[in-house]
Amino acid sequence: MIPVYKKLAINELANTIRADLEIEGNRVGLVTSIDGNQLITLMLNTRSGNTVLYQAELASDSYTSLTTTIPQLHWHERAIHDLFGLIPLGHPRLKPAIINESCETIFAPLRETAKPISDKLLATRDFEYLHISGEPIFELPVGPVHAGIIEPGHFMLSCLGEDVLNLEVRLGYLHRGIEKRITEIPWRKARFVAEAAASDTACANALAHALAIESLLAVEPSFRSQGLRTLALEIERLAMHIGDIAGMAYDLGYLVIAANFSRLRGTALRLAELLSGSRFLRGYICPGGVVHDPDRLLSEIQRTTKNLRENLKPALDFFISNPAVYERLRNTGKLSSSLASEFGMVGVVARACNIAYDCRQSFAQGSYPKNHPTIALQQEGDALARTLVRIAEINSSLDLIDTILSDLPSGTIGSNLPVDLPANAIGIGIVEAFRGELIHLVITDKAGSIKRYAIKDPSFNNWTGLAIAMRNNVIADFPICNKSFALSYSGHDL
Amino acid sequence: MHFSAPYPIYFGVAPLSLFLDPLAAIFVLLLLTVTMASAIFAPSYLRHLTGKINQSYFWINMILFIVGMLMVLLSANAVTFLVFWEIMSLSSAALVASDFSSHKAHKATIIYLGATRIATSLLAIGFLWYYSIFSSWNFVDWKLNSESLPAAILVALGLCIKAGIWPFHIWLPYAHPQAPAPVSALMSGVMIKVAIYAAIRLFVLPGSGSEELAYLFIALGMISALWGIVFALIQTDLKRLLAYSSVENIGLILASVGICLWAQKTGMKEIALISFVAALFHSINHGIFKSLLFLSTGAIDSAMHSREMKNLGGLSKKMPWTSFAFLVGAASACALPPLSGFASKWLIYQGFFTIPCQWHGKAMIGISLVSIGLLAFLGGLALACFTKAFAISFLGRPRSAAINHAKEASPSMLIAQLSLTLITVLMGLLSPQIISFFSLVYQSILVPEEAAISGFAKFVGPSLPLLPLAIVLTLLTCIIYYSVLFRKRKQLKLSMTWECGYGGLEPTMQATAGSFSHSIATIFAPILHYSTRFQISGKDRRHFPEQIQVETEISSLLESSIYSPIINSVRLLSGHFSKLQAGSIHLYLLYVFITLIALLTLGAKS
Amino acid sequence: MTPLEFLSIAAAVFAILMCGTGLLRFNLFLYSLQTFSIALATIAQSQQAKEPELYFVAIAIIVVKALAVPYFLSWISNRIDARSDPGILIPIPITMHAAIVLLGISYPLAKSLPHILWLSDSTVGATVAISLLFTGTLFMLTRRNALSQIIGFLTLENGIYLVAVTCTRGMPFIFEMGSLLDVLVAVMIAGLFVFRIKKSFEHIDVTQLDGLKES
Amino acid sequence: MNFTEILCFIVLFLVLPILISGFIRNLKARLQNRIGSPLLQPLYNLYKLLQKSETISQDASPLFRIVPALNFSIMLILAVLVPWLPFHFSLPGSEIFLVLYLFAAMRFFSIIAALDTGSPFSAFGASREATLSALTEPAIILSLVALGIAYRTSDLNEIFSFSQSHGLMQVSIWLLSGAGLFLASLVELSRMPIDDPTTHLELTMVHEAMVIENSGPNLALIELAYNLRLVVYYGLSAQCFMHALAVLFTIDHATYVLLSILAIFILAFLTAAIESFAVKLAWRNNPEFIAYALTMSLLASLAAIFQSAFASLSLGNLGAFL
Repeated sequence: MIPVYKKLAINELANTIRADLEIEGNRVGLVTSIDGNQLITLMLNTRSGNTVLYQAELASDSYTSLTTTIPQLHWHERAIHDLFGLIPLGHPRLKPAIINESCETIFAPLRETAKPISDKLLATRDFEYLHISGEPIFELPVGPVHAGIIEPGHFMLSCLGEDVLNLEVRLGYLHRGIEKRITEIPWRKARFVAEAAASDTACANALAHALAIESLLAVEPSFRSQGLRTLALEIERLAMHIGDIAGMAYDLGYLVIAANFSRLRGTALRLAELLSGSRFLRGYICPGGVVHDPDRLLSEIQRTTKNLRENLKPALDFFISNPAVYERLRNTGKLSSSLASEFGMVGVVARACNIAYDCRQSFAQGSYPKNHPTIALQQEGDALARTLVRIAEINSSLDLIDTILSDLPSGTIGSNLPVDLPANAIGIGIVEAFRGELIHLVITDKAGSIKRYAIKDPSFNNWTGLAIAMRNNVIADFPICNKSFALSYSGHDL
Repeated sequence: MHFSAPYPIYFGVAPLSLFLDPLAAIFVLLLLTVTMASAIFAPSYLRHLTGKINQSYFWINMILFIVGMLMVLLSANAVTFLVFWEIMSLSSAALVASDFSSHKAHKATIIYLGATRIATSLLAIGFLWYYSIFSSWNFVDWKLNSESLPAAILVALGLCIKAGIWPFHIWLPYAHPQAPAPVSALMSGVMIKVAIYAAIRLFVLPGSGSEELAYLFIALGMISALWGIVFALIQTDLKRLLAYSSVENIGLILASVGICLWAQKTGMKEIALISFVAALFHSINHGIFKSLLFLSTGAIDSAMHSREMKNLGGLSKKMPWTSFAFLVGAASACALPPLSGFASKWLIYQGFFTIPCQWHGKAMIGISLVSIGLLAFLGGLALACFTKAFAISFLGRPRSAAINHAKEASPSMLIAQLSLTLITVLMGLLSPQIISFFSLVYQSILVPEEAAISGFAKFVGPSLPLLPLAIVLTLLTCIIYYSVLFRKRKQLKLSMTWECGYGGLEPTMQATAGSFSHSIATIFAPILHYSTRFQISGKDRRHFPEQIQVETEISSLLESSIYSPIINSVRLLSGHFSKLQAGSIHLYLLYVFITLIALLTLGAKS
Repeated sequence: MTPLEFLSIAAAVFAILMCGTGLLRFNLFLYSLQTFSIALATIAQSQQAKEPELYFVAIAIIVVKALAVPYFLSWISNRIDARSDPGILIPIPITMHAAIVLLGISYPLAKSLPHILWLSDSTVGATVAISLLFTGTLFMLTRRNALSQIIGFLTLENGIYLVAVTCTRGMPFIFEMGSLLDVLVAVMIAGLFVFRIKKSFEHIDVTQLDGLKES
Repeated sequence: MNFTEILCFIVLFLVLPILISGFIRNLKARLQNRIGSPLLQPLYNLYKLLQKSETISQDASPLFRIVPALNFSIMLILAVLVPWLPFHFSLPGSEIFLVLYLFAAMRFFSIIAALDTGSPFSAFGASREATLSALTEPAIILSLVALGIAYRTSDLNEIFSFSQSHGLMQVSIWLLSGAGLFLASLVELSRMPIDDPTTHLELTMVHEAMVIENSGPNLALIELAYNLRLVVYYGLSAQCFMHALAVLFTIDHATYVLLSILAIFILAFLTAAIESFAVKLAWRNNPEFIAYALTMSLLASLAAIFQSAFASLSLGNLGAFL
């Protein structure tokens, strides 16, 4: 979709965003810069599905931090600091976020090369922890390399005995320069880079990319390909949620269930393979449609779904009806609804805190306008609520897959795209990935090539939530909290 | 071994009379051992306190204190006892106050003085009562029967205050840490045992036993033990930790005395013997290992000028011998075989265990079962407490820069510590012999049936093969160490502690004393009044706190809800009384007059 | 010790274990085991006392109290989404230890009972019966969930039944069956009440029912 | 004790520790539909660890390397003293309190060794171990004391020989003690539902967190001592259950030995099942689980007292009791 574009003075920006946030349904999608000379802010309206893009030019390398009045922007500003070398003055937590501090000086990869970094930015990039003072406090560093097969991220837990008082999340080990790379390659190849932003979210990333490009080109994909895209997205959601539940069961020590869910995740991935030829749906969705029509295999997909549903139901029942599971998860990693909305949580985490935000409804595309699922809401905001939301979404995804399969429109799967992108245009793709709201933003320059490609992964919002939810839990609950958030490292670090 | 020597020196009503029986001899031996160690230790220890305390003041009081204790142990009648008891109490109070400059020392001295005053007055009343019943000041004439029971209870309470039994232990954690280390060693090691000695002499030696006193002792003893160890566990000051641990041990000893009294009353000869020996043996053991621990702490103090665990850490590399001595002391305090602490704890267990086995006494069976469970729990807590004390102070990485300059204690300090260490180890290894010796003591004083003694000896010998165990253990360890680990010493790589790739852990990234005991402390939060206080500051405290300050607080339930109200009301009352003292001669004459009339009327009546 | 006594001790143990957890389903499972052992004890008694109709009572107990009632209650707990009981007054583990102490106390109590039919070997049975009464009451006292109250009540009822079986030679058959029916009806009604309470108050916490006294 | 028995003991002593831990691992895998590692995998692991070189922390004191050897030797002595197999060495010192304090000594040294390196992980492992063991200790002592009261001796060898049998009450004492010991041993051995030995998450562990700094032969000794501790605990509870069985039925010795070994395997099976089907408890709920162990042992002691009461009834001093 194409956002409404508005220019603002930098000193008005904070007030405008705040005023917008007062209005029901408005939320901040993304705050970033194009080349270090301006701030752009994408505002979303979850009710009407409208989007607004504010652009405010910057006179210098520093600006008054927006975080002081709008807490949820703190992570965005840290990212801007890393990528563009801009300094938000008065930011309470200015430290590396996306690019690890081991890059000792700011190299600001997305900055306009002509513009040098002023000397004062070349300060050390030491990651200053929030030190908690007091004799009994001890600090527990965990990671960045973990004992399991997970991505790198470092956590610093400040503890009093078993109680965690503060958790600092230190990321940026996986920065690969995806946003930069996309601007350097021909736009037709960009989809391969875009979907590599987070490999477990490959389909959602590819879809968001496709939507952004299509909105630039004003192309509408065929109904059949839209159906197939939704199918792919739901299969991804299904597989990943099952995988997360398996991980949760494993962390609970519920090994039999964990093994069972891991097996079922394999079945769900087989659905993906049948649909696209890739178990992780890579390379399937492209701007203009999808690459491959699984025509003959649809009945096979239907059969596998039925099979999966039959196997899944008893396992899910067995898992959640166990009172010990219930008790273990309840009140673990609780995130209050007010803090969740103040920090702009998205996806499963938000819905577990009773925030009814699901891009499948708010920014419906593909088959969603016709048959979008009801939003799975929970009140409590604890690990149990998040697990229940996941389970509800597994069920709704299964239903959705069945519905789509039963009346998939016929037709072609791709459409011809123009050769060039339009000049000075802005396109956005918003997709509900399995973790939550995923935004791809494309801005082209006057030659029609991509000038700035911004990706906002759902984890980007939710990492703060994990840090808050860990407070006043015990150390041994950390794995469960972490798993209930199921955040992506690579999606965040880009 | 009986030795009695009355002297024609009178304290008003009774002569100075001393005697030495095997029981007193054992305690005198303990006193002399600890005195010796303290005396060797003190000169170089006092060097680090130069300017803070006056040497001659210290030594004079020290000698008075030791002589006081010695004479208390030797006194044969109540008056002699009371006189030297006072000398012992006052000189030890003076020693607590030896650091004139410290405000803490003042407070500690005041509290300690208050406690000893009350203890002495209770003792005095009790002794007078005894005298009115038996019309003799001699301890040997005093029996324990229903008539003398109230007096006995008064005396027992007085002794409990001195011994630091719950709920009168309040003075102990103030006074012991404030005194210089050799004095703490004597106070904790010997002085509180003097009270136990008196309890044994007055209540056990008459031989008749008493159920009431027994229940009182067992209840107070077990509560003190639990209370003491829980408080010890959460202390961060080493000396306070040790002081509270003394409360635990003295509680166990008192409980054993209680069992002995009960068994004497109900005629369970064997149990009486076991628990008597247990009380005696544990008194001696605790005297030795607690003095050892206090002296080692003194060595740390003189090297580091701090006893706070947050400033210590990694000392074992700087002070290997001191740390070895402390380790042995700590292991003995945890009752690890084959050290002396185990042997006496084992006897305490046996005392309780034999009761349900003999199937005698309804309530006592329940009590002993609960006590065994409690003892096990206490054992676990003591383990947590002393592993914390040792590991946080001596192991890990230094928590403050001062540690890099720390030096091993001077040779004389080491000799003192190591000799006590040696005694602890030897007493453990030779425990069957020592135990049978102590049972002979009981026999020589009380003459129980031969059967009990021989049964007891048979039962201890094979059950406590500590010497062979130690030998086998040492051999096995050496063999395994040599064959598995030592051979590979060339391949040994030294590296940083796992630090998540950050290049050096900060001192805060290791166990802290507060964190180590936090889990247990939260379990006992109701009695400890354990709470965590947060102070969060910053412009946007809700979202981005800038500073978080955390403190844990404990306030003893006793102090906050019983003692302070009493002290406050006393203070209030004394405020009112002070009005009586107006300074006017006429008013005083009026008082004299009223008193005169009152006395005359009373005299006329009788 | 006779099998009757062994089984009744098992019942007491299951009842005490029931006090140690707040998980309703586990409570129900233990209650079911407890009732099951009581039913088996009844069978043992019927053999000992040569009263064959006790067989039927035992079978009825198994069907109704050991199977149907727990199943019904667990169905309700699933329906109203009540899975555990946080407890009130004292920590849950302590309740269990208190129940053991009460079991210890019930022994002298049972000995001092005026014996209706004094059989030297049924002291244990009477002890267990009294301890079941204690345990049931303790359970009701220390729980806040309405379903726990029902379980506690049922335990208490088991205690009364066990008194009847061990201290007398069993009540007449028809009374047994009648009381069994009563229990069933009581549980059904209580279950329905729990439903209603949940519907009107959104919780089934009995500690908060004192708010009712206003109206 | 004759030559065959000594031979049997030595063989079982060498084989069972490895076999049982291998069995539990394999069974857990099978319960999850995996093939699992071979039964002798723990042996291969030990071999591998013994071949490896060792890395230790530069902050560690000499204690750190002595402790594994010391603990292993204590464990060897314990394995001889504790009657965990149906063969009895009539050695002196097999005594309830001595044995339990030897276990405590192992714990003391392992906590100290864990804190020695100054690693934050072993620190909280040690703190957890200290807390849990303080809570479990009463349960273990009381279950053994219950047996001691029943047989009026604190000598384990005497308790576990077949001296008397008094019908069903005896059975309940043995069963309850066995159950108490087994539950407590799950805590002591840091197994589910207190601690999850299979998890990769260093934050939730107790035992594994404590030994996180150990490596090579050093770790091999710790593992071996752990395996031995496992079979000793399981063997002891299995013996309790077997004695209950022996009260009910007359069993000849050879069958009894076989059944005892089978019982250990059944307990191992139970552990594997618990570890597959149970959910690890939240830290704050651990006392609830330990309370069950304590309950079992308290009930056992109560039963022992009842039994003594009956014994004294038959002796005719009912008056003394009431």
